[in-house]
Amino acid sequence: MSAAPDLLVLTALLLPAGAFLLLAVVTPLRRSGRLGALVSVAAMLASFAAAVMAWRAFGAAEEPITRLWTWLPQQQSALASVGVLADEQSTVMLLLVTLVALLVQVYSLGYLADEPAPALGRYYMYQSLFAFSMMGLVLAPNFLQLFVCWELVGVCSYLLIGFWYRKASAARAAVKAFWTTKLGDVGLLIGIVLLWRLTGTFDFAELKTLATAGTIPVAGLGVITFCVYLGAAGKSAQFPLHIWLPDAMEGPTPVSALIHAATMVTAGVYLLTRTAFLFALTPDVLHIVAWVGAFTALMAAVLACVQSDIKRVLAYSTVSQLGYMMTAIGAGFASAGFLHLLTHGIFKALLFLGAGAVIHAVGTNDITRMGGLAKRMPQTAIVFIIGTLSLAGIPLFAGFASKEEVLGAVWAGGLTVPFFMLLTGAFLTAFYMLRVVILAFYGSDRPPAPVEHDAHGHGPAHDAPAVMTLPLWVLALAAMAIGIYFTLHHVEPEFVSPAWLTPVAVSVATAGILLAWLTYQRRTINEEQLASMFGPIRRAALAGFWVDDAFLFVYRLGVLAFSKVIGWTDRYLVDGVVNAVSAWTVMAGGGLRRVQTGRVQDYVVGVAVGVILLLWWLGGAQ
Amino acid sequence: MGLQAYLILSAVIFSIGLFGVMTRRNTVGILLGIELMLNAVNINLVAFARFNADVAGMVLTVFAICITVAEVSLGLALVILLFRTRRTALADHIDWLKG
Amino acid sequence: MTHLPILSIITWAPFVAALVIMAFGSTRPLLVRYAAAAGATISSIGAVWLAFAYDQGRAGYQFGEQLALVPSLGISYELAVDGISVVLVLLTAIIIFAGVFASWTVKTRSHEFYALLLLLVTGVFGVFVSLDLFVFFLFYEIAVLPMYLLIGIWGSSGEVPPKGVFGWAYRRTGVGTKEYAAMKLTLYLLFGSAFILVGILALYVAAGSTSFSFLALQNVKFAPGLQSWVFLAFYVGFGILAAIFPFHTWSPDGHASAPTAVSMLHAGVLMKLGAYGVVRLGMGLLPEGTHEWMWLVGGIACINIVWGALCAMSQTDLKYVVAYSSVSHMGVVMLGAATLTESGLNGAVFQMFAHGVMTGLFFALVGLVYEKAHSRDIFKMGGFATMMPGIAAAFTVGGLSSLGLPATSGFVAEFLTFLGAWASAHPWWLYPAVAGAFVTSLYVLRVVRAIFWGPKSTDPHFQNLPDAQGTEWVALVLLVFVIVLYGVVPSLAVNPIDTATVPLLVRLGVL
Amino acid sequence: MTSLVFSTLSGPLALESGVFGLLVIVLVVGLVMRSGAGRIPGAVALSGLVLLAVASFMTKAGSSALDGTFVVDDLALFAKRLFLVSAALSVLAGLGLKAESMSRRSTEYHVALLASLLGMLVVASARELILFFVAFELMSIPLYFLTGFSKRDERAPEGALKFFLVGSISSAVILYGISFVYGATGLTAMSAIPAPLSAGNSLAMLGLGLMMAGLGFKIAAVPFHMWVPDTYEAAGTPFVAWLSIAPKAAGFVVIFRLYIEGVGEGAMLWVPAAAAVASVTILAGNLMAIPQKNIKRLLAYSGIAHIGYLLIGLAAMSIGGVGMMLFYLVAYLFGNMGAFFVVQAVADSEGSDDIDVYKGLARRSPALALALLVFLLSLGGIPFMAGFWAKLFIFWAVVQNGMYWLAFLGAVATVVALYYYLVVASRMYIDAPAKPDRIPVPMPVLIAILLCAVGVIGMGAYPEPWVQAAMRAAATLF
Repeated sequence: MSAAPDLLVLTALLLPAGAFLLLAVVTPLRRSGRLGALVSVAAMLASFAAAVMAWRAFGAAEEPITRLWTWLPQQQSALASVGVLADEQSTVMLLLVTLVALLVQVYSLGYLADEPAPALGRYYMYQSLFAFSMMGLVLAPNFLQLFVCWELVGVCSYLLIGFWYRKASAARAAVKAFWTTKLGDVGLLIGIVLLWRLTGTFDFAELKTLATAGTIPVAGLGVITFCVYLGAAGKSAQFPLHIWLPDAMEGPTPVSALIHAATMVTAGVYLLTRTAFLFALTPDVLHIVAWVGAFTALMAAVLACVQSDIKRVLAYSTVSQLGYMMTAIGAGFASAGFLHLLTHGIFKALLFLGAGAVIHAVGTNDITRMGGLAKRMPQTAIVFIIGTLSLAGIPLFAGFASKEEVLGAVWAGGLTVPFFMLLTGAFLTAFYMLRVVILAFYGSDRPPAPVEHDAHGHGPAHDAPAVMTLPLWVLALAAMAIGIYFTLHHVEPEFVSPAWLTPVAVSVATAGILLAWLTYQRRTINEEQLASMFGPIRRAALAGFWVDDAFLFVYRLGVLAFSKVIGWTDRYLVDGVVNAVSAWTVMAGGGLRRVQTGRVQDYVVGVAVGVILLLWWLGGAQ
Repeated sequence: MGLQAYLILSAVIFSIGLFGVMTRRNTVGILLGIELMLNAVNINLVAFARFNADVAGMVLTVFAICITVAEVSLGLALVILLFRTRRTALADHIDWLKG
Repeated sequence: MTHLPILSIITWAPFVAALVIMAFGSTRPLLVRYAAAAGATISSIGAVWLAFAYDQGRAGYQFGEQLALVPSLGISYELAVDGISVVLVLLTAIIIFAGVFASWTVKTRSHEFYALLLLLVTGVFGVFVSLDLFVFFLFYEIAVLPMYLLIGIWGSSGEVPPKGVFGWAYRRTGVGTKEYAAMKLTLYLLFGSAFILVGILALYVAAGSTSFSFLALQNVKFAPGLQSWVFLAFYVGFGILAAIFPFHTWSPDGHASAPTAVSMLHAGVLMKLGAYGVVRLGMGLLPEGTHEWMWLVGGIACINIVWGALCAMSQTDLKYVVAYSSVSHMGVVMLGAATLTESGLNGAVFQMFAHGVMTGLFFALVGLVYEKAHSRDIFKMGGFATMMPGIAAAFTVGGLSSLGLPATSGFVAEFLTFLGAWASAHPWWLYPAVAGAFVTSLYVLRVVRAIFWGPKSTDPHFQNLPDAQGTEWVALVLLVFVIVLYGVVPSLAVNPIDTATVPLLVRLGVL
Repeated sequence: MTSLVFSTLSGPLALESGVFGLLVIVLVVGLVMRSGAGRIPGAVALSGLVLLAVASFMTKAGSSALDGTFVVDDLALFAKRLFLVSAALSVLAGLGLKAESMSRRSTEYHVALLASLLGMLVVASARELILFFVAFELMSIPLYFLTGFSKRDERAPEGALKFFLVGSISSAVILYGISFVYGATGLTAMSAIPAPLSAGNSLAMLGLGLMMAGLGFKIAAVPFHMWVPDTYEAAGTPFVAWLSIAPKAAGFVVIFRLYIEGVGEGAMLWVPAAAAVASVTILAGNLMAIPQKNIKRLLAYSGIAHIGYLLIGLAAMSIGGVGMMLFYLVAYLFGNMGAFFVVQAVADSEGSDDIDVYKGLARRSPALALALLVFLLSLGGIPFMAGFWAKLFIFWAVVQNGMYWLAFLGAVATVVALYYYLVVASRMYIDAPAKPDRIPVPMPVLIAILLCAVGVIGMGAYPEPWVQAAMRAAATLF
C-alpha cells in the first residue's frame, strides 16, 4: 500500500464531509433516517480504512507532509491557508478519532433504534459533521484552521448535547456547554491574533522553525501562550471551566463516549502537544498548566466519588484524566500526556458505551437503582470491568503504562506537590470506578426503574444487540492489546522515572480497589461512616464545590442584570434625548405660535421692533 | 430755522403717529395714526426739497398725498365692511385669525 | 461608452419594474409580483455577472459610464465600480431578490408596496455605483425617502411604556407606533444627509466648483482644517445611517416597525450605505481628516459593538434583538474601517456583506415566525424546531453566523477585523470587539434555545404551526447558501475587496 | 398718434402698456356685460396674460425709457416674466373657483389684479425713487382689496384690514426712508445712492435702513411677517397662490436694485443683517409651521421659512447668490402655487382647509395626492424636484462665501420643514379616508396644477437652462 499519506488523510478527512453534505442537502435521505445513517457509517468506515493506511505509511517517523490551499488571500500572498499536516502525531490521533467515531456510529444504530427517522437522520448528519471537523482539527497545519475546526466541533457538541432538546435540561446543558467552551475560545482567538501580530504567521511548521531558531520575541509570548491555554482549558474542561462537561451527559450516551470522552475534550490536550514548542519558551505558563491540571484531576476525582449517576461519574473521571494529561504537559513532557490521551480515548469510550448499554437495558442512570446486572448482561459486565481496570491503571490494561508515564513525567518535571495530588487522584479513581462496578453489576439486584425516554428497558434487562456489543468488544480488545503491548516492551520516555514509581502507582490503585471492595461488596466498612468521615468535603462535593453557582451568579448579575440596565438606558436615556429634542422642537413651535396673537397692533409692534433693531444695528455698523 | 428742526419735527410727528397706531383701541384711530405718519414724511420731503433747492421732493410729496388718500379711503372701506359683519371697530376684537 | 451599460441596467431595472407596477399593477396583484421579481432578477443576474467579470488583475474602477447632466456645474452621471462596490452591489442584488419573495404575501396595497420597494433599491444600487458625488447624493436621498411610506403604511406598531426622566417626551412623540418609527427614521437620516450635503458642497467649492466627480476630487489636496471638519460632517452624516452610537436609536424602532422585506433591505443594505459613505468619501477624499479622527471612529465603533450586544441581550421582542444585533455588527464594520489596516478594512467590507446577508436572513425569518405564530415575544414561544424544522435550521445558521462561527461568513469578517484591530494604532480595540462577539453568542443562543431548540411551549396558540412553504423558501435557502458559501470560500469576496482597499490604504499612506 | 401707440407697443414700455390695455379691455367687457359677465372677464384676462407672457419671453433686454429711470435689463425681464406667468396661473386657477362672488364680481377682481400686476412690472424696471414708490403702491393697494374680496366670508375683511394696516405702515416707513435717501443724495435716481453710502453718509444709511424694514414687510421676513398667515387664511386661494410669490419677488428685485446694483464692495455692509434675518426667519417660519392645523397657514409659515432661505442667497452677496435666489423664486413659484391650487381644489369640494380633510386623499384621488406630495417634496428640497436644486444652489452660494454655519443651519432646518410636510403626506397616504368619493377637480385648476407639476419636475430633471437665465439676470447687477 503505497499511496501518499497526505492524500490518504485527505480522503479520510473529506469522506465524512461528503456524507454530511449529502445528509444536509438531500432532505429525503435525511428524513429516511436509517438509510442516511448507513451512508454516514459507510463513509466513516472508508475514512477509518484510509486513516489506518495513513498511519501505517507513517510507521517510520519521517518528515511531516503538508498540503495547503489559500483560504484568506491578501495582496502579497495568502493571509491564511487550509490543508492537511500529516505527521506521526496527527496520524495516530486520526486513527483514534476515526476508530472511535466509527464504533460509536455503529453502536448508535442500535442505541437510537427507536428514534423517529428524521431525528436519526439529523443525528447522523451531526455525527458526520463532527467527524469531519475533528479530523480537520487533528490535521490542521495552522492555528487558523485549527481554530475553525475547534469551533465546529464545539457546535457539533452543542447540537448533539441538545439532541433531545424537548428535555429542558438537555437544551440548557447544550447552551451551557457552548458558552463555557466559547469563553475559553475567546482566549484562544485573542492568542491567535496576538501571535499573528508577533510572528506574522499561523503556520505550525513556520512557528516551529522560528521557535527553534529562537527568533520569536519571548516578551509578550507568555500572554499569548496563556491565551491559547485558556482555549485548551475550555475544551478540555480544566478548572474552573469544567462545569459544562458533567451537564453534557444530557446528550445521548454514544455522543458522550465520542465527543465528551474520547475526542473533542482531548482537543485541548492535543493543541498543547501541538504547540509544546511555544509553551516550552514560557515556563511560567507551563507551571500554571501543571498546577491547574493537577488540581482539576484531584477535584474531579473527589467529585466522581459522590456521584450516583453513572454517566456523571464517568464525566468527572474524564475531567480528572484530562487533568492528568495537562499536568504531564505542564511538566514539560507533552508526549506522556499525548500517550495518556490515546489510551484514555480507547478505554473511556469503552466505559461510556458500556454504561450506555447498561442504561439502555435498565432505563436509568442511577447506580443506586441498579445491581446484579453481571448475571443478566455478562458481556457488558466483562467489557466494563476491562475498562475500569484500564482506568484504574492496573498492569496489562491500557491505562497502566500511560498513567505511569504521566506520573513519571510529573515527578521528573520536579512538580512534587502536583505529583502527590495525582497519586491521590489515582487512588480515588480506582475507588470510584470499582464503586460503580460493584453497585451496578454485583450486589443484590433492585427492581428495574420506570422507563426513561432515552432508554428502552423493556422486559428484564439483557445484553444489548450485536450491533452494540460488537463495538464494545472491539474497544475492550483494543484496550487489552495496548495494555499488554506497553506492559511487555516499555516505551522509552525522554525522562527517567524513578524505579519505585511502578510499585507505588500499582499499589495505590489496588488500595483504591480494595477500599471500594470492602465498602460496597463486603460491607466491612460502613458506607455512612466512610461518608461522615469526609463530611464537609462530601457536602462541598455534592454541591460541586459551588463553581456552578459562581458562574450562574456572574451570568445573572454580570450579564443579565447589567444588560437590562444598559437596555433601559438605551431605551429611555439615549433615545430619551432624541425624543426630548423632537418634543422640544414641537413645543417651541407651539410657544412661538402664541406671538401670533391675532391682534393687529401687536403686528405693528413687531414691525416697530424690527425697524428699531435694524437702525440700532446700522448705528453699530457705522 | 435749519433743516435739523424740520427733521426733528417730522420725526416727532412720525413717532406720535406710530405710537397712536400701536395704542388706539379703535381702528379709525389707527387710520388717523397712519395718516399722521405719512404726513410727517411729507414734512421731511418738503424740507429736503426746500434745502436741496430741488423740486423732485415736492413732486414726490404730491404723489404721496394722493396715495395716502387712496390708502385711507380703502382702509375706511375695510373698516366699514368689517363693522357690518362683526358690529365692532375695536382692534382688540379683530382677532379671529391667529396662531 | 463601447460596452453595454451594465451598471445602469442593474440600477434602473428595478425602477422600470416599479413604473410598470404603478402603471398596470393596481388591479393585478400577480403581475405586480412577477414584474418585481423580473426587475430584481435582472439586477441580480447583472450583479452576479459583474462579480465574475470584474477584472481583479486590473483593479481600479471598471465598467465606467459617463453622461454630462449639468455641465455648467460639473455634474455628470458617472458610474463605475471597484472591488468594494462590486461586492456591495452583489449584496444588494441578493437581498432584494430575497426580499421580493419574502414579501410575496403582502396583502394591502401591494402594488404601491412593491413600487416603493423597488424605487428604494434603485437608490441603493445608485449609491454603490455612482462616482459623481452629486449623483451619489441624489441616489442616497432616493434610498432614504420611500422608507417613510413603507414603514408608515405597511409597518406594525408596538408598545413602549413611557418611563424615565424623558417620559413626558415619549407621550408627546408616541414612541412605538409605526408612524413614529417612520418619522423618526426618515427625519434622522435626512438630518444626517444635511451634514453630508454641506460636506460635499464644501469640498466641491474648495476644489474650485468645477466638478463633482470623485476621481477629480480624489486628486485635490484639501486644506487640513477643511478636511478635519468635513470628515466629521461625513462621519456624523453617514454614521447616523450606519447607526453609530449615540445616533443609533432610530434603527431598533425603525426595524422593529418595518415590514419584513423593508427590514431586510434596510438593515441588510441601507445601513451599509452609511459605512460605505464613510469609507468611500470620508477616507477616500480626506486622508488627513481620516488620520485625525480615526481614534474617535474606532472608539465609538467599540462602544457600538458592546452596547448593541448588551441591548440585544436585554430585549424580549425578537425583532428588537435582531435590530440591536445590527447595531452591534455595524460597530464591527466601522471598527474594521477605523483600523486603517489591510485586513481590518477587508474585514469591514466583508462584514458589510456578511452582516447584510445574515441580518436579511434574520428579518426574513422573524417575518415568517410572526406570520405563523403571530408573536414576537421570545420567551412566550418555544420548541418550534419540531413544527418548523426548516425555519429553525435557517435561524440557527444565521445565529451561528452572527456569533462569528467559523465556516459562516460572519467569522471571516470578524476575524479579519480583529487582526486589523490588534495591528492598528489602538490595539486595545481588540478586546471590546472580542467581548462583543462573546456576548453575541450569549444572546443569540439564548434566543435560539428559547424559540426553537427548547422545551415546547404550552401556549395553545403555538401548537402545530406550519413550516415555511412555497416562495417563502426562496429567501431562506438563498441566504443560508450565501452565508455558508462565503464562509467556506471567503476568497470569493476578499479577492475583489482587496483590490480596492489596498489602493485606498496606499492613498492614506499606511501601506 | 398711431405711430406713438406703435412705438410704445414695441418699445421698452410694451409689456406695461399691454397690461394696461388688457386692464381697460377687461373693464369694458365687464361694464358691457354688467353682472351677467360670469367667467368671461377672467377668460379675457387669462388670454391677454398668456399673450403678454409669450411676448415677454420674446422681448429683448437692454432698452430703457424715461431717460434711464425705467430700464428693461435681464433682471427686470426675468422678474416681469415671473410676474406674468404667476398671474396667468393664478387667473387660470381662479376660473375654476365655485364661489358665486367670483362670477358676479369677476370684473373687479381681475381689474384689481391686473392693476397690481402693472405696478409690479413697473417696480421691476424702476431705477428712480418716485417711480418706484408710485409703482410700489400701485402694486400694494389692490392687494389689500383683493384680500378682502369675498365680503360674505367673515374672515376676509379681517385679514384684509390687518394686511392693510401693517402694509400701509410699512409703506410709510419706506417713504420715510426714501425721504432721507433723497435728502442725502439730493436726487431721486437710485444710481445716486452708492456715492453717499460709500462715503458713510448717515442719512443715506438711515434711509436705506428704513426702506429695508419696509421691504422686509413686503417679502415677509421675520419680524415683519406677522400679517402673512392671517392674510393667507383669509384670502381666496388662487389669489393667495399669487400673493405668496409675485409681490415677494418684486420686493426682492427692489432689494437688488437698492442694495446691490452698482454698490460694489459697499454691498457687503448688508451681509450680517441679511444673514441674521435669514436665520431668524428660517427658524421661526419652520417652527411655527409645525403646530398648524390649517393647511393654508401651514403653507404661509413654510413660505416665510422659504423667504429665509432666499435671504441666505442674499447673504452670499454674489452673482451666484442673486442668480440662485432668482432660480429659487422660480422653483418656489411652481411648488408653492401648485400646492395652493391643490388646496383650492380640496377646499372647494370639502369646504375646509383643515389638514384633517386630507386623510386618505391618496386613495380618494391618487393623482391629486401625488401632485400635492410632489409640490411638498419640492418645497422640502428633495432631489429630482425643483426645490432641491434651489436649496442646493443657495447653500452652494453661501458656502462659497465661507459661511458654512448658515448652510448648516439651513440644511438642518430643512429637516424640521420635512417634518410637517411629511405629516401632511401621512394624512394623505397613511390614514384611512373619511369618505370614499373622489374629489372633483375643475378643468382650469387641473391644468394649472399640471403646469406647476411639469414645472417642478422639469426644473428638477433639467435645471440647466433656468440656471443660465437666472445667472444672466443676476449678472446685470454686478
